[in-house]
Amino acid sequence: MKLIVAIIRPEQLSDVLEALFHADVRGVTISRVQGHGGEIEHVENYRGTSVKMALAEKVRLEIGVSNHFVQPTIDAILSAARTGEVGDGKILVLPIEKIYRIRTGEQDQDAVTPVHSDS
Amino acid sequence: MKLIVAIIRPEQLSDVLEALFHADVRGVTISRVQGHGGEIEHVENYRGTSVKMALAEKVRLEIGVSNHFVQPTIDAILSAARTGEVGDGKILVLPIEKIYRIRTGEQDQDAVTPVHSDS
Amino acid sequence: MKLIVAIIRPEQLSDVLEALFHADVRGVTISRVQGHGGEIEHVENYRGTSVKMALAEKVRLEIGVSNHFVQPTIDAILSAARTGEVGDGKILVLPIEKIYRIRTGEQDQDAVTPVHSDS
Amino acid sequence: MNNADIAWMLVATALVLLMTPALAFFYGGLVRSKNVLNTMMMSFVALGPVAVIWALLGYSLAFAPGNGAIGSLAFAGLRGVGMEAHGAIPHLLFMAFQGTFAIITPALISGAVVERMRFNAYLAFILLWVVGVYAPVAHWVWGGGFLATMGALDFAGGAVVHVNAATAALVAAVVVGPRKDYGRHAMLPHNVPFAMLGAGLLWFGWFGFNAGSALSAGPTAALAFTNTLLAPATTLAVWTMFDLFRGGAATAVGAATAIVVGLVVVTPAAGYISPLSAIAMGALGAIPSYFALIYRAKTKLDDSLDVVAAHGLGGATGAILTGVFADAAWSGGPSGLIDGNPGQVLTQAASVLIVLAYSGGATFVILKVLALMMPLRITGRVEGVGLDVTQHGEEAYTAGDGAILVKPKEASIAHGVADVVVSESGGGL
Amino acid sequence: MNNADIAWMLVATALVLLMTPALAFFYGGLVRSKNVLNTMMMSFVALGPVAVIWALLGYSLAFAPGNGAIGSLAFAGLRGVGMEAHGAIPHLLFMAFQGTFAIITPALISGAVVERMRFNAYLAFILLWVVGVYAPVAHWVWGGGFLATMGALDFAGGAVVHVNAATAALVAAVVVGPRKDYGRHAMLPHNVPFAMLGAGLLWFGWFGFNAGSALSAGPTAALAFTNTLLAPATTLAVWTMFDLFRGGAATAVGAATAIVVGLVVVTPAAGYISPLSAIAMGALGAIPSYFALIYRAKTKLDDSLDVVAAHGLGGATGAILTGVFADAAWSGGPSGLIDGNPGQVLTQAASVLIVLAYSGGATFVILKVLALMMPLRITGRVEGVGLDVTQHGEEAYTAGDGAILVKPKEASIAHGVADVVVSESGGGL
Amino acid sequence: MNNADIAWMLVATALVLLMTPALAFFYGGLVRSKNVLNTMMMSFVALGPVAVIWALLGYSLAFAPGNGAIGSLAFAGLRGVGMEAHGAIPHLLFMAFQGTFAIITPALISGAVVERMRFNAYLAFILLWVVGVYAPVAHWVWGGGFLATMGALDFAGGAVVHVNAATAALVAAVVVGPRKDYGRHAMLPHNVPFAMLGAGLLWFGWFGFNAGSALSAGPTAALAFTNTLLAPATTLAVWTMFDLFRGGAATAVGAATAIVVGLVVVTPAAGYISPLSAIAMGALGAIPSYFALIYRAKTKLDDSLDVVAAHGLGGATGAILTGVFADAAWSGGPSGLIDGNPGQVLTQAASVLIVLAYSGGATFVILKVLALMMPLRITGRVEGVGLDVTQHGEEAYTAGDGAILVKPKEASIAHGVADVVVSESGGGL
Ligand SMILES: Nc1ncnc2c1ncn2[C@@H]1O[C@H](COP(=O)(O)OP(=O)(O)O)[C@@H](O)[C@H]1O
Ligand SMILES: Nc1ncnc2c1ncn2[C@@H]1O[C@H](COP(=O)(O)OP(=O)(O)O)[C@@H](O)[C@H]1O
Ligand SMILES: Nc1ncnc2c1ncn2[C@@H]1O[C@H](COP(=O)(O)OP(=O)(O)O)[C@@H](O)[C@H]1O
Repeated sequence: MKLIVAIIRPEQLSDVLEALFHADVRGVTISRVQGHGGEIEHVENYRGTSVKMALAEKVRLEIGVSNHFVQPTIDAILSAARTGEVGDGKILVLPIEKIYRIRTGEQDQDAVTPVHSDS
Repeated sequence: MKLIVAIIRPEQLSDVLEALFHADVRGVTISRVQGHGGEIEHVENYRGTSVKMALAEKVRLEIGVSNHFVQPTIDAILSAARTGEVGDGKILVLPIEKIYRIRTGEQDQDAVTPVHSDS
Repeated sequence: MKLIVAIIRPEQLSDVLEALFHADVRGVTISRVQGHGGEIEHVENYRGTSVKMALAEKVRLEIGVSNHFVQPTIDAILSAARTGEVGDGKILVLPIEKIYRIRTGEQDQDAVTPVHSDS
Repeated sequence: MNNADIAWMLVATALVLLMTPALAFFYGGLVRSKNVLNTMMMSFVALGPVAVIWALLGYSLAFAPGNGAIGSLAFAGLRGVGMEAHGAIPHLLFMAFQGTFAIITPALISGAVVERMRFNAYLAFILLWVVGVYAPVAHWVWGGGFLATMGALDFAGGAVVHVNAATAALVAAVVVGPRKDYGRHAMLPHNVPFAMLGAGLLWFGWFGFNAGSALSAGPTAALAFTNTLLAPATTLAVWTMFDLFRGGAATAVGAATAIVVGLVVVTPAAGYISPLSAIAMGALGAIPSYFALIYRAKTKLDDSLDVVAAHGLGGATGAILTGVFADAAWSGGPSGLIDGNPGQVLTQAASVLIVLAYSGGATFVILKVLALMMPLRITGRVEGVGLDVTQHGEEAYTAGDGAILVKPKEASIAHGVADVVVSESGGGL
Repeated sequence: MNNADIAWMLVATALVLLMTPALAFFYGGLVRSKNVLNTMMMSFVALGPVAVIWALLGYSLAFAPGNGAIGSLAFAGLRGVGMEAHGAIPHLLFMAFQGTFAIITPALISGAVVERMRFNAYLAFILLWVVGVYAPVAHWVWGGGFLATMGALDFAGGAVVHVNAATAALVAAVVVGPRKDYGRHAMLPHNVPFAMLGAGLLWFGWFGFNAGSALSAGPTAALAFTNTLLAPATTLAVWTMFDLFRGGAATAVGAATAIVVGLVVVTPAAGYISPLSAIAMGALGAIPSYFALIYRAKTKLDDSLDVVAAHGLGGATGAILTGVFADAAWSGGPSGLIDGNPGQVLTQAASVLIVLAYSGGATFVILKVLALMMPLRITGRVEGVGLDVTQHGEEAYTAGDGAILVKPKEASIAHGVADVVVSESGGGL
Repeated sequence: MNNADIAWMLVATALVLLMTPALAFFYGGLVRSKNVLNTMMMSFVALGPVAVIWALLGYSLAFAPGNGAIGSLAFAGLRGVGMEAHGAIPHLLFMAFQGTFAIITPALISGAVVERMRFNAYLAFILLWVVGVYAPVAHWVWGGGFLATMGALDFAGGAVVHVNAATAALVAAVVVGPRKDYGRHAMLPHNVPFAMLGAGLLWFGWFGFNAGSALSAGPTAALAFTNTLLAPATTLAVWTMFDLFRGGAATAVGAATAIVVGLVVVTPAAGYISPLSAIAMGALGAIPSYFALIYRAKTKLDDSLDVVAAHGLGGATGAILTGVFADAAWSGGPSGLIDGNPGQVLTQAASVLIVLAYSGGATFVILKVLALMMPLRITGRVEGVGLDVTQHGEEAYTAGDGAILVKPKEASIAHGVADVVVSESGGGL
């Protein structure tokens, strides 16, 4: 079980979600974050004050997957999130020791296997 | 030392916090996130445009605990966050290598042992 | 490769960012979170309703670094984020198994080595 | 009929119309973000269907010649409502001015049932209410009905508007029941500046409400206007003092509330009392509402935005104090207790009780009959998700990214899904 | 000249001025948060440069004595625009009132090109447009031009303002082209309450727009006012019904839109028709816009905030229905179809077509000429980042922490960077 | 006394009242989100206690017959302020109109001390200030005091309101001291649309401020009105040009600021100058404020929201240019430099200096005396947490979930805690 954390551009989110769904990844948690990397920093002006915006808007995806899903997930993100310009983001892979599905208490593998639901 | 990451429904947050406090967990960091799982997707309409809201509001809890606290913490979350309907969320357990308390520089075990404060 | 997660006070963010930049850490992702710890809880009043604000505003930093950067990064955060009062936050160090740069697909070490950009 | 009075009444009518969007912000800022559109729509919808039914039917029941209890159908469908003079202004302008009152009064009720009432049931309710409750009560006081004959004073609607709406709010809060987490979880305002915007615009609009009720731009309008400045200012000052003495902090939500309470209190008296009495009324009027607000939150009554404490108590206090402070030297007419006419206080109290009894009873009947036909409230699960998504199919604040467009080609399928979700919400959530 | 009419026209002018900030919120709430300041600035900037050029030049072209096609330079630089009477009010107040119309009309166009047009190009465009398109069209109808001679009725600007702006919007949307993700990704409103605030303030201001167009505070103003209350109320009621019957949910964005559509529809007719006809027009006027909005979203036309469906169709419907419902018994003048003058409908249709043709052609020419001198739109990458940062160098909502102050000593260097970034955006992003 | 003038002054008074909530948004949008309620309350509280003390005392000191320096107590407690004519309107309406000026003037000062002044100290300060500084200065110019005798022209308050408030702001910023992170960290506006809303509503309300200062609805009101449209429009146009030429980007914060500056500049001149001069003044008036804003941010003076640059420089420029442009042909009275009366410029400059000297000195004394009794500012730690939580015990924007309700049974304990926290803040944070 791995936790895949990806930092991407907000404008790529829709594409990445679609790519993930095509790769059969059904569970993902996202958050709005700000990032600093090699991007050009914008200078903004508020009345007489100039500020360098060191942080750019990003989206963070967090996906818990079983081991054989790791590579497809990463490939899906890599291809859908890439624009080729500085600031495309990073993917981190972390080890997970245990995973629970709150609704049922199921653990690990079972916890991330999508159940049938009528949507 | 483990990092427990839980994704729950926002409306369960108060209950989960209370359950954690009863289980003597005093330190927790939360963030507002959005999740996609097996939930029914809402279709929203904005003038002529229909959109499927693939993402539902969730809350993410992050709790660094020493090993003997792991199970009580998980149990507290599992029971307080469960509604039994699809979308209750997940709990992930990750290994932590080191933990510091910024205020004092204390490490590991000491860093997460609550200090006496007058609240 | 490690993932350093730090929870700090929002008002220390600028100082911490500066300290990180001085320590040559160029990549960081931050998010606005709320935390509960030993802080005094504020009681707020909305008309007749009193509520205890169990959660205080915090900022969460997430920094993927190669091993020899771990200690400098931690030292930078510890010194810039400390005010000495309860609520300064925590630093967690987690193991990373793999890291990718989305723009290029580079992995691990290469993925976090800053590229030259003209900012 | 003259252009000066027309000019003022044009403005006054526009000002009162603005109060309904203002109310939408006052209320909308105080609920949780997942319910803000629903809450605002509860006010906005009064600007549509309610206004139309009022123009076509309600106005006639309230103001066409009739008996002591109700008007007639003489003005139904706006027949006979034309350019001819009605006092100093054209009849149709009078109708428009009254229309803005009929719009905001039912909207006031919504504060008691936000965050759990089904939107369709609410809409049906206020349509019935404006015809069945507001129109007759307006007739009693302003249409030549029996309260007018009795000598009850209500310059701009302390009883007709505020006591009336607040009583309906009380009944509705009880019939619809509390929110599932009421008294268990904290439910906090999601945007206090919106509530302050609402309060600011309400005050601005209320000058039209009160000074417009003079129906001309003469000295009485100036008096009503000045009192509408001084009374809420005093309520705000007293409220701030209470806040500082009790807990040490003057709150913004409190300030917004104080302004509304002060405006409610002076409404029935505005054109009848001296400016100094307006200051007194603003100060006295703060007391019942201030403590009722604190007390109410400890009870089981989930009058979510405190319509009863603010409009009910404020309106009743104002109506009764009108009987105390009314002053012939200023009003050019009615006198109150201080001016040597103690009986007026009783008349005022009676008028409040009569409105209370009728509004309470009729509201109860309307809601119970509606409940036979459709569920009045959403289910608990939907309360968790919020009413914006489930009742209106939209969200107030979207991050923009991550929603998936339903393409034209998929539209039919998607529409299927939409139908499922929405019919679920249209059905019995 | 008398103080009563002056009093009303002072207020009416202030009300119309408020409509431009109101429009900024109506539009600003409907775009994504990264573009809200740019969208709002597209309206606000009309309050500055456009107002000045109008006062110095446009007003004269529209209202100074001239021929059937255009005024003259007699009033240029405000020469001869003074305290003397112009009808019931001083000439300069008439100029100010007209100025507020000239401000909002170009701002309306922006709804079709938000989220991708370069700000400088937009500014140049509306400056040319207000002089080259708005001024002559206003002259044709209100300045004694050939449409007035033809007998076309346009009480407050159905053709002059709404058809005119919407035609320009259509052309601009086509010339500038769709947003890069249009039809591919969902682009949702970031703050629906802002859109509702805009709609509420627009309604409030529109009373000045329509009832102010009577240019005095007489019964005609009262009629126009009442119709401006009843028509949008009816449109909102009908719209809500459509929503409920179609999908089961009345949306807040829909309600805000319905209010604007109803206001547009009644604009050309406000002082010419009976209140009952206003209700009819409000109801009928809902239909084309309602369905056009749904249809447009499925097309390739990225008229982002539906200026064409709301203002174009609403304005045209209103203009033509004015020819149906105009009633000499109420207007004291022109009659329409129902009142026995069927030819008026054709006159109305002709006036709409003429405005449409001229506005469309002239707008196209202006944009194409501008495109030779500067890029009209930003590049795709900048669309992703958003126009607030790239076109205005600021953000609407900042978390506050994490921005690094450019210290005075570093100012020169920072300025260097700023110049790079900004000149990039000033250049050809 | 006539209904036309009353009608206009009713509206004008309502418009000026609206400016204080508008200011709350203008200021509130420019601070960080943790301080928005505190900032807004600094304006809102003026609507309560300040209004009351003005009605009971300040008005009399300013406008009751007295000597050259100060009025008398003849009107204290509103004695003798009744329905009788005061010019064209009832005396009490004049009092109400003046009251709205007395409310907003102290609120203006708050912009210099936001984000660190203790709320209680601020409240005490403005109460003393409105009586001790505003009332006499108003008397000097408008109450028949010595500046009036000297022939100083101040149509609607360039010196009385803007120079006066800005001088107090300057002194207060110095005495209270800068925010702890001033000049070290960036402190950015949290909601620029709120600032734009404020600017839009301020402009709208300012028509009442300036054209209402004619005190009747005659041609002078129309002139003042038109100038209040043209001057800020020109300032906005010039400001936008400066922005474009300097950095390449027209900012929204800049646009909102420009509107306010233009309004301030034309305030003293509104009814005295030709519309063309208003355009000239709007253009000239932009210059000092524009560059002062840029310069100030590089100094140690933490006049946080630039009251001095916008209101002080704008007011002084306006006052002096009034002496240049005043034109008997338009004003029907006073002439300025261009009209052949060069001495007026000196009179104007003198009046600015006198107000500056008195306001500066008296403000300094008030603040120093208050500082002996209570700390004027919060401590550094509290600055970090924000003033909303610590001074008002509430938050502007809550996510809603995660707050824990203090149950009635625990109320006593919780109250204990509250007392600790709040008394801490009430004490010396
Ligand atoms: N070492 C890191 N740890 C955490 N997040 C990072 C790190 N490096 C970059 N990021 C995130 O990725 C985003 C893009 O990174 P950047 O280095 O600019 O792009 P690129 O990978 O294209 O060179 C940053 O804004 C930040 O959010
Ligand atoms: N594999 C996953 N990785 C990360 N987050 C997940 C994953 N699966 C689900 N989630 C989170 O949990 C939430 C609920 O998941 P879902 O699968 O719908 O519920 P259930 O566990 O009841 O079947 C999602 O909205 C998402 O935020
Ligand atoms: N065990 C924990 N897991 C995750 N976050 C924690 C933990 N303990 C504290 N935090 C975070 O750190 C913040 C400060 O912690 P606290 O214990 O109050 O401070 P201190 O370390 O100074 O005693 C909290 O608000 C919370 O966000």
